[in-house]
Amino acid sequence: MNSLLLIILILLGGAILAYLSKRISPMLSSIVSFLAITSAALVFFFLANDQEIVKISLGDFVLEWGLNAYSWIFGAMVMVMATLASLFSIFYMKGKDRLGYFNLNFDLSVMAMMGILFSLDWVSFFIFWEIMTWSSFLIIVYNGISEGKIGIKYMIFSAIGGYAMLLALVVTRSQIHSFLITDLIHSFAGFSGNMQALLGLLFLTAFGVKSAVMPLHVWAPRAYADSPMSYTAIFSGLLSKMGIFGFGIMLIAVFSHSVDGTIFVYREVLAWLAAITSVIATFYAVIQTDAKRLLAYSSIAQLGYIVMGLAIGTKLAVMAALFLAIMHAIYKGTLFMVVGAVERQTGITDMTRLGALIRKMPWTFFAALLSIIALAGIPPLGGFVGKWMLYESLITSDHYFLIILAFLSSTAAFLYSFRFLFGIFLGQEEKEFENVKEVPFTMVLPMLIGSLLLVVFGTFPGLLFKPLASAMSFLGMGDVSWNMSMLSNGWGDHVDTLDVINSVVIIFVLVAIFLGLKNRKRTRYVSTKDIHTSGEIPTENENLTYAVDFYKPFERAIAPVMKRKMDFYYNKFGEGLETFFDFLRRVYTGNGQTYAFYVIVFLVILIVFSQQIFF
Amino acid sequence: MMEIIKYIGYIAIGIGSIFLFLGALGIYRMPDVYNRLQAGTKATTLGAMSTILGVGLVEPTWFVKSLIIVVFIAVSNPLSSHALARGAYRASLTPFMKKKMDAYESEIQNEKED
Amino acid sequence: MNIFLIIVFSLMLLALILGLARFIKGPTSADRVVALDTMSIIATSALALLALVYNRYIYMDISLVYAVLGFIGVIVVARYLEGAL
Amino acid sequence: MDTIDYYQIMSIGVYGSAIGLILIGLYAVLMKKHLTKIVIGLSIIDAGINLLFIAIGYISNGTAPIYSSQGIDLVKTGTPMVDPVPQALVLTAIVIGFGVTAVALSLVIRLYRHHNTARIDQIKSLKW
Amino acid sequence: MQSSTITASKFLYNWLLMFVIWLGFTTSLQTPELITGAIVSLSVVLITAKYFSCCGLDILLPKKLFYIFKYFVVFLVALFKANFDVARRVISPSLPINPGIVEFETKLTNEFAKMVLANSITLTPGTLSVDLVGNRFYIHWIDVVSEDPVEAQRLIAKDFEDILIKIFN
Amino acid sequence: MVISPVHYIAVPLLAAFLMPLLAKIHRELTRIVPGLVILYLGYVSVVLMNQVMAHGTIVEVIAGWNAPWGINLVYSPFTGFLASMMTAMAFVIWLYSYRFKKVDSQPALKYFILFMMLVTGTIGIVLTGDIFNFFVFLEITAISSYSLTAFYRDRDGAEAAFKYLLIGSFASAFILIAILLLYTQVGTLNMAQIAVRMHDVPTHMKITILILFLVGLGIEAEMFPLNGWAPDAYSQAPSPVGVTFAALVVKAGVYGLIRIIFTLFDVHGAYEYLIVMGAITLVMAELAAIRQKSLKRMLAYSSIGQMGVVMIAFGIGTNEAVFGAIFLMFNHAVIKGLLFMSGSYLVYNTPNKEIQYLSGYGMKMPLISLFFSLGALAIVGLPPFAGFWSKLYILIAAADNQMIGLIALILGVSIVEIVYYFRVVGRLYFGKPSKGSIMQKPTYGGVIAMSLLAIVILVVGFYPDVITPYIHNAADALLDKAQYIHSVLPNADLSQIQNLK
Amino acid sequence: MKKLLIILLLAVVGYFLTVSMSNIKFGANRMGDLSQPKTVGAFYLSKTPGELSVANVITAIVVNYRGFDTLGEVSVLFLAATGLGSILYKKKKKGEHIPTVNKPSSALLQAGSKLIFPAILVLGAYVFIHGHLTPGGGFQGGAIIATGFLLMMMSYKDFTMNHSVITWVESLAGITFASIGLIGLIVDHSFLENFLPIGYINDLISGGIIPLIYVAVGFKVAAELSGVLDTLLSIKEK
Ligand code: NA
Ligand code: NA
Repeated sequence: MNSLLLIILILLGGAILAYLSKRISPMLSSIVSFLAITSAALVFFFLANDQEIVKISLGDFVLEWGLNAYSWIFGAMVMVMATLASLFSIFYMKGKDRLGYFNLNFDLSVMAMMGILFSLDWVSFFIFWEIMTWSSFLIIVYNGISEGKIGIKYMIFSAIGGYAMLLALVVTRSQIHSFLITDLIHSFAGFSGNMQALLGLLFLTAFGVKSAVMPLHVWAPRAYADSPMSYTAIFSGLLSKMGIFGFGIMLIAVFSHSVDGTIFVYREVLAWLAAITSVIATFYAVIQTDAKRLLAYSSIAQLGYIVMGLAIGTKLAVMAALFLAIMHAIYKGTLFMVVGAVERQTGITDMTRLGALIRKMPWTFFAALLSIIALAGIPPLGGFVGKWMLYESLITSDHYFLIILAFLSSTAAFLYSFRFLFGIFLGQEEKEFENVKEVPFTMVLPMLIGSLLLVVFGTFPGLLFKPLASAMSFLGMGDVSWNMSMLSNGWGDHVDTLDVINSVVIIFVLVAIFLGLKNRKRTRYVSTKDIHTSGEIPTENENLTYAVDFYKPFERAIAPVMKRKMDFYYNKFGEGLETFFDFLRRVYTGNGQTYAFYVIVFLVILIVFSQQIFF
Repeated sequence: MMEIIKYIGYIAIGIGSIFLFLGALGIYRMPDVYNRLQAGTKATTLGAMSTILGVGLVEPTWFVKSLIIVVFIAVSNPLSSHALARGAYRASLTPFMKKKMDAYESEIQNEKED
Repeated sequence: MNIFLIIVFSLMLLALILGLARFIKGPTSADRVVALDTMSIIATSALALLALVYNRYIYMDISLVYAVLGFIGVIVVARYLEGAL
Repeated sequence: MDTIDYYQIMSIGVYGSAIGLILIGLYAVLMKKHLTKIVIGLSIIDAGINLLFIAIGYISNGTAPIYSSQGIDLVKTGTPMVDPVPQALVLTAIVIGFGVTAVALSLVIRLYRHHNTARIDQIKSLKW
Repeated sequence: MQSSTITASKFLYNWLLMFVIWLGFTTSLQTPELITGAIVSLSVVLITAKYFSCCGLDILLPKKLFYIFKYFVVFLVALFKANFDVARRVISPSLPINPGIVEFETKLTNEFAKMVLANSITLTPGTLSVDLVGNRFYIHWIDVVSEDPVEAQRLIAKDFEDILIKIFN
Repeated sequence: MVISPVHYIAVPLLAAFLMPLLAKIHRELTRIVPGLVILYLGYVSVVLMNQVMAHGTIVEVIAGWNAPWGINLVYSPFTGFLASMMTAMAFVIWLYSYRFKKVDSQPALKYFILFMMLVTGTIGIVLTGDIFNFFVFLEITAISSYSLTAFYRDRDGAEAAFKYLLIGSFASAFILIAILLLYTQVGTLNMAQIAVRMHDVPTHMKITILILFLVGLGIEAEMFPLNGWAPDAYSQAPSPVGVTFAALVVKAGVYGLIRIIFTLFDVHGAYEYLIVMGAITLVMAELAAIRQKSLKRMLAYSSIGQMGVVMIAFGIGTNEAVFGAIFLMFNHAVIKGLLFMSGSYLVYNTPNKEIQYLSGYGMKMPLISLFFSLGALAIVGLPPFAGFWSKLYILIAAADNQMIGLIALILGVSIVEIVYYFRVVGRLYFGKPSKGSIMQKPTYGGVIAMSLLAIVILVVGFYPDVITPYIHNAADALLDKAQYIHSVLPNADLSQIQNLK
Repeated sequence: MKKLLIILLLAVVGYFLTVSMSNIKFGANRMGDLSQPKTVGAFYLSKTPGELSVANVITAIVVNYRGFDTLGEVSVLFLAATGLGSILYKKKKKGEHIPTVNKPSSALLQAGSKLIFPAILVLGAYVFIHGHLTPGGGFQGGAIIATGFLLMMMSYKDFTMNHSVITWVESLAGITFASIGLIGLIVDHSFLENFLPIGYINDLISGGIIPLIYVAVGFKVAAELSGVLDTLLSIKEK
């Protein structure tokens, strides 16, 4: 059997089995889900190859699936992280309600992502795209946090994106009478300027939503934060990358065939939007007190980088973006698992209440530490390499102002990274968490594997550069040399013992420092809430704990920027629309006579204007 | 003979139409509903009977049927007038009277009290 | 013959018009029904006469049915006036 | 009488009263507030349409489309018969109209009992 | 309504009457028509027997037929009188009327007899039957001559009543 | 007796007349017999559809009088498809309402008679080849609809029914006048012959008649602004009847509209008219739907909106578009059926049938909630469910006709649709269920009915080819006017006949 | 203001209808040549006496050429009766009788009704049995019979329609109609096809199945209309 089809069927079957097996045991459901994803991953890594083509004739369409260097990279990323997340999920979700429902949608969204990556034609692409959307919607509403109507917001934006894509697809088809992605790539240059502009705008909107580019990002923070963490690990880490995947195809493969000005403008605008997104999202991340939200905003910021790289579109920038995308999937996946672990053990994710879990959950802390380092872009872990390459590409493509923005957000990222680590794992111990224990092994393992991957790819980025290079050549960026970055010259793909030792030493030094920090205060429990213990009467504005108002001065500084969220305008717009709708529906007065009156008015209108209407 | 019957028929039709007209005139001119009924019923009954019988006389093969209609009218028309008069009275339409002579009023009162 | 029929029909038409006038004038619903009753009798006669004019025996049936329906209609309204319905 | 005027006048009279009935019915349905009057309005519209049907089937000097043995033999004398189709259709239309009216009246009764009013503008619990 | 007991005589009379009515409608003596008519009139009589049973076959006795004829003549005379009376009142501009409602008792017992009487009264000069309660007739009289019931009965109904008693006995 | 299209009408009518007697034998028979009848019609559908797919249109002559002298039924791939679809839906609805009014046998008898006649009426509308017979079936449909709408007395059913009747009577009146005028012009009532003779009708007369038809049938097809009655009727009727309205009645109305435009008339502009009115209907209905508090009203407005899309698609008028439109009619019948059926159970015991009380029902009524969610996903056209394909076809057809604005409109409105459907779905799985409200346990028939519909949604979604061949033939049959005329009147002169689109 | 607007609208509608009708000449023969029928009207007029032996062409159309419509029409009445019953349905206690009128009528009217009622029934029967010969037919005859019952309901407070009988009559009549149609389908391969000998025009027994159907229709209509009237009249609340 064709392995691509097999992967999809395994995941689909796993989803259905997981749903059904919940009746036997909820745990079994999660295990089935995990096993399905794992076996799909095994098939993907050991059987799938780019020679395989699936052709399914459906309706009057032929669905074509295949694998190529570009989609392989993303596929590998999805399979690895999904496996980890679903392993993590087994215990994380233990004891929760409606696990069948959860696992069904979990596996379906993984299936959908693989489907998107396999799709060679737009119909399959769209089908899987939408399956991904609704399955993730169903998980967002799973936790049932209803204020803010986040599920609906997500669905609206997804629909805007999805329908922009659908419109683009049918318009494309009417032009070239084909739904094949390669046909679009090859014939795009032949389209009229207006058509190119229209299609470009539609596709960018479609992918912009999923990758949370401003102003289409407002759904993301809450959606990421409100889903179960084992899912957010792939939601933020992987689903958003499907937008990146699409951007890659459009910005690189399709647009590069166009010489028209509009498309160029789109790229610039998109780069700017992405940069601004990353700055603002970073600022938001800094002021969050909830770990989930912090990570959620951080994700948006990171996606901004990635999109920026793709929008700039030089070889180096694209390489950087794709590299960052993979790194982001791993460390953000790991970090959400970390938060999930903390939430599982303590029941909260509020950083002002958490603290000093380092001793209770050392492995979790370890994973968090490595991921945060990678996130913050501190060498030697993967994040650094990506960022460096991005700056380099910005400089070489003369986007000086963008560099400032990127640097600004990059710097600010240190702030929230530190806050995350400190707020959860360091600081004063609290009585409340006295009995907190480390999470079980099946939860620790995926986090550790995630951090290990970060170490490996950070140390040997070349392991990724090679496949990335071939992926880029698939997109039409020929002869990409994987070592074009000044960094990659030194950080090659060959394993250098010295490098390994260097990295390991640095990591252990860091660990030692923090362990020392932790041990210092091991005997004293001071509640962060109890302000009377010091014996002095504090003034009103004085906080005795670091965790509250962690970055108060910073918040004050950025207040003007943050005052009005984009959300606010959307909500206002939405309210306005609803009021308008409400006004319109008053035509249905409830009085039957009025309806009869409408009929006569309509008849009279037809009578009077029949000459215009029917000739 | 046949001719004579035919002419009798036409005469009957003529008389009938005159009485129909008079009946309608009565309906129009009489002061209240009871007097209208008085005038209307008598004249229209005779008028209709005469006209229709006349038709039966002009076309002798139709005579039986015209007779049936005439009988029906003779039975039904006074009956309907009676029902209308009774209904009108009970719908509290007091008859026009120069001086009060109403034996029916007390009967209605009695009925209501029961 | 022709002139005779014209006169007869004119009389009936006039009668109908008078009935209609009473029907419109009222003033009570009883008056209107009385007018209706009269008009239906006139129409019954007119139908019989039409049968003669068109020389179609079948129209006599219509006249008969019309008489029946007119009668029952008036009875219903009379009972309604009485408050029996 | 001259043929031209006679049928002209007849057409104005017959068509006019049919259309008039339709318009009166429409007016009642659109303006009268009482449910029963509205139902009556609907019946008047029906009556107008039925009259119109009969009118369009009429043929000058035509007679009823019944081959009767009593009376004259129509096929031989060549007296034209009116178009029988509209008459057949009108029969159906009348029966249907009756059915609708019956249902309408029963609804009026239900509404009156439920709302204690038969004013259409006061019966609108279902709206927007 | 009380359902009246039906005798064979009444039944046959009813059937005959209905059959005659049928013949009047069909005015045909073809065999299928006659058979159908017999069946139809029989069915109708069966359905309506419990309501309608005015008379028996004895009404066809020559004596009764004579009284019926006599009644018919009296009635026709009264009818013509009534109509000239109406004509006079309608055409006369001064409309000499003095209306009122009077009552009187009837000796008739048969309900159909009473109905025939009432109809006759309605069709005779100046009177209109308004109601019949028990044995008391209430008559709208266009020109009230007497309010005394006995006198009213004599003036309005006597002629008819006398013949009707003979028919319906 | 050979299977023929007239069975669709004669058998249910015979059964309907028989049912009052059967009720005297055993009261359960009043419920079972309609099911058996519909099942038999299902068998008839299978036989005839096979015949039609193999040999083309079947023309069934009534009373032995060939067209145009008598009435005939035309069982073409198009009408046959619709009739079969209606039969199938009728069977599902019957299953759903099997336990209906369990206690009292009198209402059950009346309900099932009315229901069966409603089904017969709609199928008759689709099958008949005679314009006046069309009107008769329209009235059968209408009168049974009015009665069924007012079936429950603890609701505002009578109010809804009266409005329906009021507007429905307008529709009848206009259609009747149109038929009258048409008859004077062509001297026939046979639709095929009307189509042949339409060429000789003066244009102004043609348009006059068309206008009357458009208004009358627009009411039946729930076109804005003629559809004020619809949401009331949908929401107040017993839920199986609501399903019948969505799945059968409005389909028959739309069928009438397009039969008039596609076959009878050859007037330019009628197609554009359909598009414009469809678009207005779509927008107004969906905007009203989003503001509804009552679930059933929301579903009703949504139904109207979908009919708007169907009209748009028919208005585009190309083979692909018509294909999409018929596909959407099918999908809408199935999906809206599922939504109505599951939605009715959800709101069964809530005050005023309002959405706001549905919090947490996903836990209390997991199966019903799942059905509703599936329906919601499918109706907004999300893949891989049935609704997606029809939407895709319609959009492709629109794109091929350079109607990008129209596509944007449809998709924009779809977002509105997503909002209100997913609001409900979200609420079902949101939050704490309120204590104490009694859940209505679905009947076995109901569960089977909903499961059948869910299976159809999934099967057609995953493998649309099970249905597309039929729809392709249906679209071809609708568009081929000459073929229609030829099959009814083999000797007709087709030289003047042209398909406008 | 609203009144003015509506009058204006109706003026447009009226103008529209008038203009449309002005194109249709009153009294003109649109049927064309009867010997070469192009329109259905002409076809029916020319074929009915010979091919169906039915004197009343309208009846031939209603019961035969367009008998399918009539089946629908009968269904409409049946539906109206059923619908009315369901809309006004009220659970009756056993043996409970709701009178059709509140007050008794006068003894005169009662006597008169007794006299006229049987005659009306005969008339109704005559009308529907001779539907193919005279103007009239099942609907008309049925309606006349129903008015007979209406007269009785008006006259007597305790006149009851036996609903069981009504049900039997309307069901059997309906079944007869549909079955005659189906027999045609079986015998002659066309629903409602005339499978009986047509006889001679103007005989009572002529026209094949046409009078049979019309008799069935007559019974059905009589039963249904009487039932409807009874239902509408006995909805009084105490
Ligand atoms: Na009278
Ligand atoms: Na007198």
